[in-house]
Amino acid sequence: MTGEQITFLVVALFTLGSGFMVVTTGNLVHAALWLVSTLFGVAVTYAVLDAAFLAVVQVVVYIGAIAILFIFAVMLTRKDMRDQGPQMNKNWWFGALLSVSTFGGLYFLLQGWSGLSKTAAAIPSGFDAVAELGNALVSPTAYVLPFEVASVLLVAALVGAVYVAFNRK
Amino acid sequence: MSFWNDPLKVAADWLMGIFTGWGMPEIAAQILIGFLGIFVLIALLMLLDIFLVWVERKVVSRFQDRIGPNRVGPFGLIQPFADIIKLLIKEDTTPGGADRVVYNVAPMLSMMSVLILWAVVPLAPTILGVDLNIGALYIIAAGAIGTLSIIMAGWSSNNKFALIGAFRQVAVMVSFEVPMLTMLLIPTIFAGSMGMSTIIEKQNIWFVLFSPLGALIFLIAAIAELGRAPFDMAEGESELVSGYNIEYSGMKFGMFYAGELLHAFTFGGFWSILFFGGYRFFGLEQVNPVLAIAVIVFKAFVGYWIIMWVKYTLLRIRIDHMLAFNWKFLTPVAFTLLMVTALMNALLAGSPDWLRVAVMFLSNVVLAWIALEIARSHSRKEREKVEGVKQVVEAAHH
Amino acid sequence: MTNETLIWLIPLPPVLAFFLIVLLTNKSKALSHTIGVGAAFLSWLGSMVVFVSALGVEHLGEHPFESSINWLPTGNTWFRIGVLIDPLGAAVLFFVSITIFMIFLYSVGYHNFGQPAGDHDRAGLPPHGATIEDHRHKHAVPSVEPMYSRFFAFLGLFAFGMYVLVVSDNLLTMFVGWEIMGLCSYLLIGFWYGKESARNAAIKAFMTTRIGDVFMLLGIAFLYSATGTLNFREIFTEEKLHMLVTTPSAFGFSAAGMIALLLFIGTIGKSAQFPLHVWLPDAMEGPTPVSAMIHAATMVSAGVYAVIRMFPLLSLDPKTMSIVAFIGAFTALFAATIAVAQNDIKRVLAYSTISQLGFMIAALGVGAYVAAAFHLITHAFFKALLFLGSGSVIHGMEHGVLHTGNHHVDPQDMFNMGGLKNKMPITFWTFLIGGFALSGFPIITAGFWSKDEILADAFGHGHMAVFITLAVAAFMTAFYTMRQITLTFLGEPRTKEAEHAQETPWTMTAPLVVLAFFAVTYGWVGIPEHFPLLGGLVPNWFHEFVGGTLAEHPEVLEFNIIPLLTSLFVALGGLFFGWFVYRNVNSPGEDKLQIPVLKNKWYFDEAYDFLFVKPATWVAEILIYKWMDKGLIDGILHIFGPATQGLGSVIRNYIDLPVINRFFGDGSADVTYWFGGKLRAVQTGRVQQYLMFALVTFVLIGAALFFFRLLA
Amino acid sequence: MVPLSWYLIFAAALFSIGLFGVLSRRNAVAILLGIELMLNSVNINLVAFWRYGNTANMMGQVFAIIVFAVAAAEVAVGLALVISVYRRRNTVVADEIDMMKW
Repeated sequence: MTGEQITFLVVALFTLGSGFMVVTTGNLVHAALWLVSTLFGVAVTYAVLDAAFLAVVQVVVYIGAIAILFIFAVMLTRKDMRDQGPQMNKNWWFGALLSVSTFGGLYFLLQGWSGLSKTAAAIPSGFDAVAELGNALVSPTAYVLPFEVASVLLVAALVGAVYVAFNRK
Repeated sequence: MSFWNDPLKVAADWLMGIFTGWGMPEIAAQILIGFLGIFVLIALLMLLDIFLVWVERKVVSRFQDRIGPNRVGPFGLIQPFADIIKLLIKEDTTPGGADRVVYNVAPMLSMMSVLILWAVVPLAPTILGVDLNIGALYIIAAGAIGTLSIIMAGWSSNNKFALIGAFRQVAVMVSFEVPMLTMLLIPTIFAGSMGMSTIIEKQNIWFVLFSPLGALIFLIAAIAELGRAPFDMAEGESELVSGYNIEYSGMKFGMFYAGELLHAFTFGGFWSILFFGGYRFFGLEQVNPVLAIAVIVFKAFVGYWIIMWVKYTLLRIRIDHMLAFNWKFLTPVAFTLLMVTALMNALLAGSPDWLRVAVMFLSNVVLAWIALEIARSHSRKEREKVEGVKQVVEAAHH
Repeated sequence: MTNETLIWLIPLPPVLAFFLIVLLTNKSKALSHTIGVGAAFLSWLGSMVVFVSALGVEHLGEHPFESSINWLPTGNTWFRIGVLIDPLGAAVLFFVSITIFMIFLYSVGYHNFGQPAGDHDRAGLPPHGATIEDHRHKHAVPSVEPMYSRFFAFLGLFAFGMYVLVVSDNLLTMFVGWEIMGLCSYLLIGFWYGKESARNAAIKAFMTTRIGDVFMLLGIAFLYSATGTLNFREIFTEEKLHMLVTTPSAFGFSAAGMIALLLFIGTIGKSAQFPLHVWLPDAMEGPTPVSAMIHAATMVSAGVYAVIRMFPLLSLDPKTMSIVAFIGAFTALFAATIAVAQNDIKRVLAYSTISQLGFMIAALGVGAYVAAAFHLITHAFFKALLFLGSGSVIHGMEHGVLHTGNHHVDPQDMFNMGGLKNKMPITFWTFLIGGFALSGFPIITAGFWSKDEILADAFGHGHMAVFITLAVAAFMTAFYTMRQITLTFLGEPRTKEAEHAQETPWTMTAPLVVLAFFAVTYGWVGIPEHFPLLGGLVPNWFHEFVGGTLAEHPEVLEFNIIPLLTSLFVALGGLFFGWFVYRNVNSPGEDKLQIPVLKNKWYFDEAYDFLFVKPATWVAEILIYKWMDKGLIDGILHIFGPATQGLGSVIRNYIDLPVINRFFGDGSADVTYWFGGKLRAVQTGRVQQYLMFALVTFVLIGAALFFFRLLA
Repeated sequence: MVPLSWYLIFAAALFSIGLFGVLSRRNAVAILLGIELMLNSVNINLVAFWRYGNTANMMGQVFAIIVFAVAAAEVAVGLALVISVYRRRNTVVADEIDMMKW
């Protein structure tokens, strides 16, 4: 049990716990806040995986924008500030069953896969992940096309969202 | 002598010696030293914060043609301590029906969002918390946490004014993050890195000369981030009785308040780092880290003073005007500026400095001029529209 | 910037100007002509830089400026396009850029920039003039061209085409430029599309040149299939040329000869050689700058330039050479004869252009490579000068017309002029210089040297027939030139309009002066060494320079007195007679040479009309349309109709309705309906349940697959 | 040293939790929350594979970023839909939004 493993376990448990709260807690604003903590845990996981850039972007995009958006949405879609009634639909047990079976299936498949126990090689010294990522994102030989497609998607989503949510007087 | 060249390292080694001398494992010792460093930094920041309260009150009183705190101690220097004590011994109320946990977490987050910023601030060539190679983004990330704290505070205190204030504030912050991030990219383009220390080292010529417009937009976005006047609609006393932190009392309110002041000061510091060469001042920083710290603190104070100046000079802007100003004016200008700058930088790569400065500066000026012209014509149209309506209404009245 | 990059950039400004004007600045006349002239200036500047640095290079012929890029993937290789400036290209670029720039400048004045808009001008018609009123008495002034901006846009595109043609290093891009010019000539000749005649002229020019172009394209295709490349320097290598000579082709020509011939037909079309010359005189319907553009600077020169380019290929087959020589010489004489009888000042120049081009072609035919290039350039200068001069004259006449207000007077008819010498001095002197250059006035004018060189070459290479024909043609050239000058400038004004003609603005006269300068001086760069007295005073730079283009340097002929005397005689004699005969001829009636056959251009238009146009119309109208389409094909179709209908009804009643509809159609519908009724309970409209169904299915299928894989 | 399997199982667990949320929450916004969780678990996998595979090959991080973009788009559109549905039908309960049925 090395330090890294302890760190990982702590982070993972924290993340999973808050994730569980997200899907179970009755108060939706709390759910959104728990989502924030889950995402924060994921960001920490990225940091543990030496993907500092992704970690920060995770914080910026998810916590800074998406979570806030959720809170807004939660507050915009209720008449008063209380959540009335149960938060689970009537066949939630089936959903639980399915998700557990999904996890079981995934776990089962993972067992069958070799290279599970492989461990990470040390990052070569002087390897600037951010610069590499930047080059990969814009160099035509690499992923400029997916990148552009994603940007187009964002624009389309922006316009669509504005159009859909626009309140015609 | 060696201590003065690299105080952090010397101190760290000394402590490391002591702790290991006590038979503490290496790792633990390092962690402990790290915590100590953080603790010291935060303590100093808090002291500075207390001082800032005094500065703020003095400056505002000057602006409003008053004397300001002048009873307690010389020039009222002890006044803030008195305030602190007052805040500490005040009753710590929690409104009924408030969401206790969130309600109590919010102020901490608010303070934290400011304090973690200082992890990436290089005080001197050798004195900086951590040299993230994504420092610029880190600023925005911390801002995101601040946003979160505000909405938490607003929602949890179960008060419609607080909620409205929080909504407005968050809307403003989320929107103004966009031009701010864009402007953070401009020093990044020049320095070729997001790391604060790299950005400073690359500033043989202050980046403000390369991109005055960028510096200006950054300042505006920063003020909006801070929620200070003219963008302080969130806590408009007359309309919202001080906005999201209305229900807070005692030291919790104090944390919001101090957090805001320190935030302003911090952004003054970032402004100086990104555009005014940070701790660099004609090789002064090479002489001695202390001088470097003095330089950057001075620059930060200048930035802070400018922010105060704006705050106490300008009037409050209506919320929709704020957002419209951001989305319809500031953000497009910022994007255009970013494109222009990137293009220029690519075109002028390798050309002599004076040429780059000249071309960049001119392009900035031209862009600003065009933007202002467009804005002016648009506002003229708006005004005509409004006046047309007014005349119609008056005609109806008569 | 290296010369290569610069050469790449030379054609760009005009085309940019074209798009800018068409898309953005169409509204503003000032902006448009600023952009247009500015673009022309830029190209001129670039060309000058290239030209000067080309002068500096030793043996430019062996290693010219060239650079090329991959363009089209052809199989596993690339078709490369690029730019090439060798001595010939440099020399041509020189005059092309200058003349184009001058013409752009000239157009500003020609279209009356700065004058008020016309009272009843309409787009597509020449401006009729406007009446302005100052201190309460109104008088007519020329009015600005309604489609001013468009004109500059077209000119820009035209210039682009020419530059492309000059700098390109392969036949394909050259052909592209060639065709761009074809289009622009169509647009510009038909610029005043309101005029019936202009429309017809435009179509005629387009069609006629198209005939040549088709053959040229054939030639290019043949060349490419034979050699696998279109790059000049790659074609003109020893083994390629040898291969071309040795491979036979149709009509007893070698492949080289055939290709050369086909390309040459393209030239016949483009530079209006017999028998495709008919379009050029009609092209006079366009505005005068266009005439100058087409007849001097660009299009016709392009034809000759193409032949000169392909000279190494051309010179391989004696048959082709003789054909070329014949056509050239014949055209020279033939056009000259027509020119004698024309009264329209611009038509005379048009025919003289045809005949001068004939000179060049003939020169090439006799193998006088340098002489042809030389005459091409000098001719470009003085012909541009003459056209712009004539434009200036017409413009001055229009002033007169506006003054008298009598719009029935044709300002282009030389018999309405006369005595303009004092009215428009600058125009007169420049025109005089141009005319003398055209008729080869000895020693001073450029035309003399080039024409003399052609004659000398013809004589030296022993083509007597060609020599004599050209000599006669040269005589007539001088004759009708002098006739023109006499009728236009000398004597007394024959009409009130001529009396009130006046000098044109500086934008029109300045180009005249510049071109006049070149029309005189340019000849001195090509004085043969062995010329008596003058020979060797100035080194025969041109021969050295342009001759360097060819692989083996063309030898310098030894001097011979006969061609010299001939050219002296024909030039001076022609000029004298021209003046003598016409010094006091005042009306077409008194003109002895108004012979109908000449007047009507040897009835070529009528002949073509009878031979080609009418039969084509007949075939289309009567044979194809009436008989074939209406009678035969429609008749057959009309039979199909009822038959199909009957068959269709049978199928419908006995197969479709009972079997298909009843059984298959309704049956399947019923089945589907029944199933739908049973199944629709599944569609609850609840997203989450859908997702659950999907997941269950997914899990089941996945499990099944996994399971069986384990079994297998 | 943490073996790869831990990350994968962690991601799988997070995914299942999100799935549960998607399947069994009543509130449409909460369903979107679940979707966020699932997307994040995918991202964890991507980054983990990048780190444990050849770090010089940036594909993992690149696609993680693209997933960010997709998530942002999805949230924007999804919430817009929820809000407009709320405006018209005055409910955000997924089961009550079932006009699209027989």
